[in-house]
Amino acid sequence: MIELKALTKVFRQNGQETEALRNVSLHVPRGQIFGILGQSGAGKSTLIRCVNLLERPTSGEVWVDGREITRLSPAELRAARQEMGMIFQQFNLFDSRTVAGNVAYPLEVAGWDRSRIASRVAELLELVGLSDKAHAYPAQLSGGQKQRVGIARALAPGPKLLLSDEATSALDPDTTRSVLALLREINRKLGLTILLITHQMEVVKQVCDSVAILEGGRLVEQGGVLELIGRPGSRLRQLFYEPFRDTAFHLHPGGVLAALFFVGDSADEPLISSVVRQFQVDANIVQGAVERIAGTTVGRLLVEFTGRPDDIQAALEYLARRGVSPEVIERG
Amino acid sequence: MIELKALTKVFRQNGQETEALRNVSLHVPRGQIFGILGQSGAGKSTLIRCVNLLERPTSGEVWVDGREITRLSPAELRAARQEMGMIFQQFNLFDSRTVAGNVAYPLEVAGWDRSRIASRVAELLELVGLSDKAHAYPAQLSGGQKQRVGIARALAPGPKLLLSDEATSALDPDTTRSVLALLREINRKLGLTILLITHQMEVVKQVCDSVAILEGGRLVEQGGVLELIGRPGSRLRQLFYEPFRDTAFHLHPGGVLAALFFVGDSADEPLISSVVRQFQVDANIVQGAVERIAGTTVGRLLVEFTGRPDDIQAALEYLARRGVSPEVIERG
Amino acid sequence: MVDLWSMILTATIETLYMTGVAAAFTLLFGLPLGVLLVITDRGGIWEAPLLNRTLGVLVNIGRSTPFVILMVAVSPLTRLLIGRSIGTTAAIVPLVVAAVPFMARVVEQALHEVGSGLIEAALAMGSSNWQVVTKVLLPEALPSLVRGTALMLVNLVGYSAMAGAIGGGGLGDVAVKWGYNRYQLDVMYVSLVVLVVMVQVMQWIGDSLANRFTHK
Amino acid sequence: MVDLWSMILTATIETLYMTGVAAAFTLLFGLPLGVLLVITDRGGIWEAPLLNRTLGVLVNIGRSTPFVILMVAVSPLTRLLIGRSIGTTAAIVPLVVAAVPFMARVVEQALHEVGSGLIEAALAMGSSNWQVVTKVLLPEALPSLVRGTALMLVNLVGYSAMAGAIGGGGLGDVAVKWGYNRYQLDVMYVSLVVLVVMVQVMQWIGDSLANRFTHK
Amino acid sequence: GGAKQSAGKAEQVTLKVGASVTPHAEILKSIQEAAAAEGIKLEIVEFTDYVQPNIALAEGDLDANYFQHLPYLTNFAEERKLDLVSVGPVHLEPLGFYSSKLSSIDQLADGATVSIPDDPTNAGRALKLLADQGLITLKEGVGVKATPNDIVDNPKKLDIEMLQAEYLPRSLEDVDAAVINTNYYLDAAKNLGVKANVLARESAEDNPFANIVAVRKGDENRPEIQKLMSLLRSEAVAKFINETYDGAVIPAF
Ligand SMILES: Nc1ncnc2c1ncn2[C@@H]1O[C@H](COP(=O)(O)OP(=O)(O)OP(=O)(O)O)[C@@H](O)[C@H]1O
Ligand SMILES: Nc1ncnc2c1ncn2[C@@H]1O[C@H](COP(=O)(O)OP(=O)(O)OP(=O)(O)O)[C@@H](O)[C@H]1O
Ligand SMILES: [Mg+2]
Ligand SMILES: [Mg+2]
Repeated sequence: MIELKALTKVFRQNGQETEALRNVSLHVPRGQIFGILGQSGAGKSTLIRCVNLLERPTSGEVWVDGREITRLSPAELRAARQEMGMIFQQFNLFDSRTVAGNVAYPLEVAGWDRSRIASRVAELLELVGLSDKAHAYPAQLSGGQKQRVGIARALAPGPKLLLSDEATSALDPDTTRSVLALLREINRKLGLTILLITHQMEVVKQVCDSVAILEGGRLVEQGGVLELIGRPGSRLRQLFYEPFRDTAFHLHPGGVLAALFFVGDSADEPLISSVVRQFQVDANIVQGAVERIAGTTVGRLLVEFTGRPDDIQAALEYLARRGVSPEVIERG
Repeated sequence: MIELKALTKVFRQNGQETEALRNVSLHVPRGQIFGILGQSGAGKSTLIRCVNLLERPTSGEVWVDGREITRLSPAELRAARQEMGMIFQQFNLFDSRTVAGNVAYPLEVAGWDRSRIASRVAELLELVGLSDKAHAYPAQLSGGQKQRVGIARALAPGPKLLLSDEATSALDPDTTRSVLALLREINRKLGLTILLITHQMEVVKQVCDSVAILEGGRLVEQGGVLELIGRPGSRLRQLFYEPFRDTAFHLHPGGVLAALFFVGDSADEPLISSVVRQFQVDANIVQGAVERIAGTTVGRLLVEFTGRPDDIQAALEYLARRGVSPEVIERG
Repeated sequence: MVDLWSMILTATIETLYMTGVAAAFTLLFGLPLGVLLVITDRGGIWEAPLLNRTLGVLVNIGRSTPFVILMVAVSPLTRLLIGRSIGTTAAIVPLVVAAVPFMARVVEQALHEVGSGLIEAALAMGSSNWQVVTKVLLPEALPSLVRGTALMLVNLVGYSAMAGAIGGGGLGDVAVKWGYNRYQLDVMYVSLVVLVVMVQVMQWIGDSLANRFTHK
Repeated sequence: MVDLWSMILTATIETLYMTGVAAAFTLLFGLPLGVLLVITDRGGIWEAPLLNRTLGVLVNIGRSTPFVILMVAVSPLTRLLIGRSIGTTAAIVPLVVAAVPFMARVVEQALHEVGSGLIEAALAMGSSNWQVVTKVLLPEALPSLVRGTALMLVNLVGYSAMAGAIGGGGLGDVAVKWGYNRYQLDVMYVSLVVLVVMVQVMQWIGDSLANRFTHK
Repeated sequence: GGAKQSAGKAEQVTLKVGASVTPHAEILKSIQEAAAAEGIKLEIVEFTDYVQPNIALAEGDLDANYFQHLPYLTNFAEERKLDLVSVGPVHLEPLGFYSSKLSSIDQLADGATVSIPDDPTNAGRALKLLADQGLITLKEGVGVKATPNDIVDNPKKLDIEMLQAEYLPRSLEDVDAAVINTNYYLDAAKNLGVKANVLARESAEDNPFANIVAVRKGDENRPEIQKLMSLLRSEAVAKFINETYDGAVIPAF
């Protein structure tokens, strides 16, 4: 669906140059939910804005749906853009239009007729929970309400591609979950491709198939979410899990503190239990989580093993054989 | 530090009335980091804006630092506001001022002299990692960079009270962590009281002492973070933990799926381990987390127990005695 | 003094007629001209430096030519359109010609204040330039445009006083011809008071509408 | 034709002098007046309905009085300030009196566009009204104010043509006196061309400065 | 004020005289050298309107002005309670009745449009000219103050339109006939190529509308004013006027 080839974007202002993107190549397959991650200022918004040419790349190519977007005629570009929804980081709602008017905008642009617009707008406001605010103006909305209007507006015309710049940053966890469920559903049912920027790992866990990570304008990592999380030392794993070190945990004498990581199958077996039973060791979960990521169970636990050193060693080896790859952090 | 008494705020516009706050009474002790949670549109921003009188309450009283803020003279109000920093949900940076100029603004207002301003601004930009953007204008910044300027601006004059409306929503996890660490540090060292709105449970976990939860303009819950999380059925607990139900987990025949919840002490013992060893049951952690919340270890795990029904029952009773309060979700 | 009041009444109607019709045509031409100045400018949605430069010069010519000269300069046009170059109706043509460049600048100023984020949002949704103008630029700038229209309308009232030179009539002309030239101070004061009231009403309507249209 | 060029030169200097000095004074009075209109308005940072209403009416009186009458009306003031009521310097007084109300409205329009969020931010930081005005309202509206100043400056050039009535001189006066009154088209065209160039330069400077000050 | 009573005869005295651009200022310029020779520095201030010069004179900004006729001065001084007096007429600018469509007054159809100047005295003079031609009848004794409101009989139902004097030649295309100051007509004919027939002319004999020099009361006998007047009413000036203005201006002394 989207193919970026050696994309570079340099901002020049007041004699200063900022290289927001540097030689970024990226492929987003059709029907995927693709996350863009990276620190503040890494170039995420710039990248997404290059896809619909709000920002003209300094060099490189942007292919969307088989066409090089920088080479389209103005009319072709407009048509292409009508098939891409965009949710803006700063919302960019039209102050002079009501909530309903904002959502109606892309439909008017696409030439829908009045009655279809009205029913579609009502449907979308229902979906984002803003039916009662249909006639309010953006200035009368809370931050999250504005963001939901932005979401409804982007989804209204039923785009093939959704570009989302932190669509849930201003939403509470409940609302976030329901918005993400909505996106997942549209993605599954209608094959909507979604390119989304987010800082919320929850979002990545719940909806992303693949991610790309930017750092200082460069692409430093790209791949399936599970694949990257499963790879020791990957940036995604670093982003997902804060280092365990800030625990104020005191090891028992002879105890061994080990980080366990397991994906899928191994998570479905009573691993800790087996170890305790088979090797005469005690295992105390100090920190960590077992959670659903991209539809699969992924566990990462910090466990203190106590018992005889030999037994502990044997237990760790057993775990390693079971694909858990324990990493000893500290020995008491 | 802050005492809200029966605060009510009604917006009237175009003949429509919105009751943004209804009879909210709240006490924020000096030196606390106090979180305000609630769904989008619950009235959080309105509440925080009443504290520095950006929004004049329809009724009720707002006491800050021992004074009823609605009864201050304009000059007193100005002086009071100079001691409150505010971070805005929409940033509200001055477009005509550079990053450094924005951070300098409150210092100019407070009448600092030029050289002190310059060094203080440099210090703050260093803290939020924007030293290289000192001379950029807000329009040239990324979303997260703007937010960090807002943070620096609010902290610049060394306020006694910080009002923060989603100060980290646009920040990546790393930057969020460092900003939160910064706030914690100022809070500890200088006794800064912080009233913060957030949707990020990470923020609550890492820095909040107490929270209040709003729902449709009403205060529905208030208390210490640990206390509320420890209370079964509390809203905070609901916010923290998504329901376990969306797992695609198939119970073994005879297996029992139970949710365990433990705080502090019980978390430091090898509970699972003991159970497995003592009761001849196997325990498989299906989902859940053991994490540091407000400086204490809090665990919530979904565990499948397999074994003889009697043993499982005994194990659950043992756990209950150890303060873990297991809740059986499903029996296979 | 029956004369005074019937004279004032006639003059009031003439002023309303001249400025009203002139204002309508000024909006008709000035609005598109101002829009063109903005969208053809560097960084605009329809960059066209040559057109922009040309329109800019034309507007400046209109703005810098003294009104009396403008009246003479457009008289052939007036004759073509109205059939004669003198009288109240004829005065409308130079009034429009004088007010259009002013209006264009006012529109330009108003549209420049529309946030670039909104224009981007409109473009991202595949809007045509025409849609950006009619659905975003103009509606978003509406309060400012209304204030600008009030500014233009009051300027027209001012110009219309000078249109007395070509028999335009109106309150300003009465104030000048009878009050100023013939020292009939009562006529002058009465017509000035009516003028001030008229301007006050225009300004008040402009302000109210602008506030009504402000949703920020 | 030596006369023509020296006449044009003198007139150019007179126009620059009149409009330059008048513009300076217009800014001096018009800026505060416009600021007052905005901050004393309903919802402003220094609500004062009575003062607001009064200033509004005064501005409207200034805006609705025909310039020729204004010139006579202010002549006692002119004499008080300048010592005489005729001549180029004396013409500056009615020019300022005519341009101040216009400028006030332009300033009003510009300041209305400053986002309420920014004013709130300034107030939340404990700014005094004076600080809000000088550190937020005016700097944030600067591009729009600069465009408005260009608008006012060009309007002044237009008014200055009428100041010929009181011996003000200047290019507009020359164009009117020779071209309009005496039908000498060559003088008229030359002075108009110089006028257009002058206005073009003013507009160009205004636009450049406005763009330079735009950081949005 | 610039009025200085000079002590020594050798000293130069400055006379500030307000004047309309043509022909007044030009006539003044023609005697500037001769005046200098007599120790008078003649400073000419040009005006385009008819109100300010009198006010400036009364206020002492000018020593004399030269732009108006006696009825205008009398009327003005009376209305504004100013102490201004005439020190004598210099020239007359006659009005003419012109048409680019008709060749004689008889051809004026019923309901024809006639434009006349809008300033007070020229309007009065124009109406008197029309009355003298028997086209209209004016109210008894209105004199120079006549306005179209003072027409008591208008048998041809002429539509009388008051326009700025300078615009009148340009209005010939729009009206059937116009009363125009001859000097304006001649200028326009020369520079704009306007062509029209003279249907009638204001008579030069005994015309009260000769342009005079006015001073503040009490200054009539100031020697430099006397000198100025004798220079203005000289043969040289008469010759200058006749040669320069081609009938649009005629000497009135
Ligand atoms: N100026 C206003 N006029 C009318 N209604 C308003 C105004 N400001 C806020 N509201 C309404 O008041 C309610 C509370 O708004 P508020 O901004 O306090 O919500 P919030 O809790 O901050 O939400 P969010 O998390 O989405 O920012 C909302 O329903 C909102 O629409
Ligand atoms: N118009 C501009 N002019 C100059 N520099 C710019 C401009 N827009 C962005 N930048 C710079 O380019 C870099 C990348 O910006 P971008 O907005 O893409 O970051 P981001 O990854 O979206 O960050 P965030 O998560 O904070 O929104 C930043 O350093 C920013 O300061
Ligand atoms: Mg961004
Ligand atoms: Mg909010």
